[in-house]
Amino acid sequence: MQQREEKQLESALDSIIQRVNDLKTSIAAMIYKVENEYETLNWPTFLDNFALLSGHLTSLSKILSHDKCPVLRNLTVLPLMLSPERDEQLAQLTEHRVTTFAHDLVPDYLRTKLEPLAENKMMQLEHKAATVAYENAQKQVAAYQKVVTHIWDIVSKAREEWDVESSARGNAQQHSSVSDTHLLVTAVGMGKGLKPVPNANGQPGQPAGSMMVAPQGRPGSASGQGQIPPATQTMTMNKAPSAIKTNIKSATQIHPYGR
Amino acid sequence: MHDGGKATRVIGIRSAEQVLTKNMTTPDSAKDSLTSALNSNIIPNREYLLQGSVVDQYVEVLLHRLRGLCDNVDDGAETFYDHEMCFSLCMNSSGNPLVFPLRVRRALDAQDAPYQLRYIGQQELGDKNRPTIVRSSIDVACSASIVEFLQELGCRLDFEYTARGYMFRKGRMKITVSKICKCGGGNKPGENIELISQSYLVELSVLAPSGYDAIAEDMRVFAEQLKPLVHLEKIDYKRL
Amino acid sequence: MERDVEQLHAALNAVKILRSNVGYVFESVSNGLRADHGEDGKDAKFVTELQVLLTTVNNNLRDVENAVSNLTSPPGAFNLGNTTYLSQETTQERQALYGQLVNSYKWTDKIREYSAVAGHILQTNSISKTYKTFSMTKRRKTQTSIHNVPPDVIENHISAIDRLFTDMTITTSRPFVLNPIIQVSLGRVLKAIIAFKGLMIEWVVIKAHAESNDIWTESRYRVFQKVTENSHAAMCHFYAPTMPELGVRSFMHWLHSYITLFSSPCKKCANHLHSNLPPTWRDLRTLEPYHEECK
Amino acid sequence: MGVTVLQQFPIVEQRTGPSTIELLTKRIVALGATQQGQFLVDCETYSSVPQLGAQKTVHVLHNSEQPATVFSILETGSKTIPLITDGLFDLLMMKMSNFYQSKKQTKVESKGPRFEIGDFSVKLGSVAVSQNFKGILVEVEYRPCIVPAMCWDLIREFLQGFLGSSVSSTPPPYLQNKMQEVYTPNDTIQQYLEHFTVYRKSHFKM
Repeated sequence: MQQREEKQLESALDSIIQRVNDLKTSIAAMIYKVENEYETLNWPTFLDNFALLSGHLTSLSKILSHDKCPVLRNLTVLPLMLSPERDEQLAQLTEHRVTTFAHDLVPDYLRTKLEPLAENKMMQLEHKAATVAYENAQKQVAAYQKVVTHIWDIVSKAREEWDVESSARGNAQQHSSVSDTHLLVTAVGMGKGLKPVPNANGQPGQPAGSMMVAPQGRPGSASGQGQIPPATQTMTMNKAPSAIKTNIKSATQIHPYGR
Repeated sequence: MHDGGKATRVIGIRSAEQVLTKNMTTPDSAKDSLTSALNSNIIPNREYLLQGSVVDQYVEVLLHRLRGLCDNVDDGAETFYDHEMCFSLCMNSSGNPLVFPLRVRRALDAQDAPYQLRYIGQQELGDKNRPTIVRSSIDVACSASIVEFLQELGCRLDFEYTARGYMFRKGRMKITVSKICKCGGGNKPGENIELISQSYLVELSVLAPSGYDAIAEDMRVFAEQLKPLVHLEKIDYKRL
Repeated sequence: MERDVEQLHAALNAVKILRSNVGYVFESVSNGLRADHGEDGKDAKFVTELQVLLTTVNNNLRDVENAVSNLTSPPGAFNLGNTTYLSQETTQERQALYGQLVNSYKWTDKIREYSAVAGHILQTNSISKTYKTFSMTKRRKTQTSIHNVPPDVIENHISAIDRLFTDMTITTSRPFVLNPIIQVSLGRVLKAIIAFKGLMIEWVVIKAHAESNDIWTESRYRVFQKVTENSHAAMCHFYAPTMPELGVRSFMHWLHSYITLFSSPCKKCANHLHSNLPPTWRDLRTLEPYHEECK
Repeated sequence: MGVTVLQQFPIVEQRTGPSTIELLTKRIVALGATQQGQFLVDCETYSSVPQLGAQKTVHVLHNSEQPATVFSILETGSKTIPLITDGLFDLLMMKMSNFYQSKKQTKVESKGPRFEIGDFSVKLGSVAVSQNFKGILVEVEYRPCIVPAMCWDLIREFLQGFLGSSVSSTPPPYLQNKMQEVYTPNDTIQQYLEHFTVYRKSHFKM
């Protein structure tokens, strides 16, 4: 039982050390970058480094809060021996940051409480909180909550609007319709849908005319395309190779109203 | 395509006194000067064209954008209201039907503007690399007797319509946004107006002498700026 | 006064010469020895050059002193009256007032001078056209009424004239607020552009219908140039300060007779043309057409 | 644009065209005119091809006085329709060559010196039908006036003073119907066309 716990502790400590080392190297890399590449360093890569750091921090805190991690709080570190002499092994371990394990350094390094300054500050705040009356505190909390919900509302509203706008921008079809374009272009170009009702005296050379007339009113795109006027057929058939040079000739050959 | 009477108000008759007074040489015959103009390729007889449409409720957005993009920023868009009549001269010569299309356009909102006679040739779509339709076009300002003239010449009125809308200018480019209406019976436009679509026709065109293909690229770039409101494209209406 | 100014100018001139010559001295000193002093005895040459220059400066200085001693010192400070306080004005937009004040003073001064000259000339050459025969009180009254007439009165007169002839149409514009410029179309013959000053006709130009409405360019057709000349004569003839309305009315009557400018022959020679012009003169009383040479 | 009267000038037997022009030039210069360049009025005639049915004729005229303008006159037999266009109409007529063909040998032109004297402008044109000299047309324009009725007498007096008794005392037939109307450049063209038609007929008679 104890052995298992010990093993667990060991592995947990190993992984923690690994994470901390990762964190350390990435901090070092960042410091190096700031110091040496400050001329070429751009904001996005700097932010990327931050993201890396925060990733490491999250994974570290994950390990610490993991189930299998033994409750470190319950363990104590006991300095067995203090000596004012230089300890080579320690120096190597700490990259020459800590050379002696002496009585003046140990309390700082093995401290489990907050830093004295921070501790002071915390004390002050707690004291202040304790003195505030309950009703007052309640009021403040309510006001604070109100502000937060209000901002939340604003943000979500704006988001909704953006969503609608971007979706509206997404379908461009709303602004123009292909069938309308075709309708207008053929109307202006060939008079489709614009021709008067064929005159009764029926000029010779206009037999196709009556068939060309589109249905009255606004012809839907389906009917407009479904009905292939005979003249269009002949036109596409006659659509001569581009070798035709004179405009008159080519125009006459493909003109739908010819005989 | 929308060269309304208003769009190109060229008054045909100009006094020659200033031109001629100091010129002691025999004036060239008009034919000669036309031939030389043709040879030196300065007659704008090619039209580069892109077409598209915009649904009625978005036309204001488009106009707003055009106002920003085009040259006439300060005075806003110029409006026009034109009546276009499309004639054709047909005959059968030894089995071959010959058709010669002619269009007459006049400004209904500016009665003193000259009429505009127009011949539009065959469209050339070209391959994918060519950004616009190109077609030959001859624009002639003329007097109001043109309608009777054409009718007596043997032309037949194929169809007619009115176009009412806005015109913009951007360098050499002309952008028209117009509502196309069918003319009611009779020769009185303005009565029995019948809309043919719930969209505005949008056209981007340039008249240039042949060989000015660089302008087509400019037009493509400009058309790109109007997306996705309007998709200006090469449309072969003869295939539709 | 005149002499003072002259002397002042002379003194200023002397100072200017002095300054420029002193400039030469400094220039030469700062340049030091130059190549054109040559090799031999260059120091001596330089020194002589300096001496010459300094002598000129000395002479100039003497001139300046002479000129200054000739000057009479101004008798105390100028009395600017209340305008002195203007210089103490602190608000930004009013600081320019002093300059404007000086300008307007200059103008009034000039006007005074010119009107004195004009008054002198007019005194020696009396003109019958003026209203000398009228009594003093009447003159005062009419004098104000011809130049300074309320716009609606002018408007009434113009529209009355407009109604006078059917083939004469009048359009009015007022580019200079009170004083209208009217454009008279006389049938299809010509148009006249007439500028008024109050009820007095100030300027007339006759043009073809196709020409611009600009009042200062004359017609490019000789016939209208001639008619313009004649109408200036008529304008002076019909000038009646005491009865301005009648003057304008008679001028319009006379102008209306040009409706037959091209169609009626000369009363005297019975021809249409004389030196390629139709009869451009209309008799002031009978309104009969004459060639300029036949009248 | 003032009122213009076009007048045929008879050529006396012993004179040639150029010498007659010279004579007239001397006369007008003696009157005090200065030469202001040359002028040219030409006319080309297109006829419809038989397939289009009843024969129609389009006369296309240019006047150097209005160099950017093309005047066309369509004759259908019953109607005469004038059309005024800008210069590119010629290009359109070329395109229409399948329907309307020009008869080359009927090209008529009148060209010669142009003078100004006072407000008159005078043009002495020698008329040629397909390069053959046919006669002389004198054009007199009185520029300040726009209504023929008002200045006909005046122009007639000028013409008689300059051309002598060959000038009739009645206005040209074309103008007689339009005496009270405002004169337009098209009226000048119509007068030229009338004269050209006469010359052309005489050309084909020979």
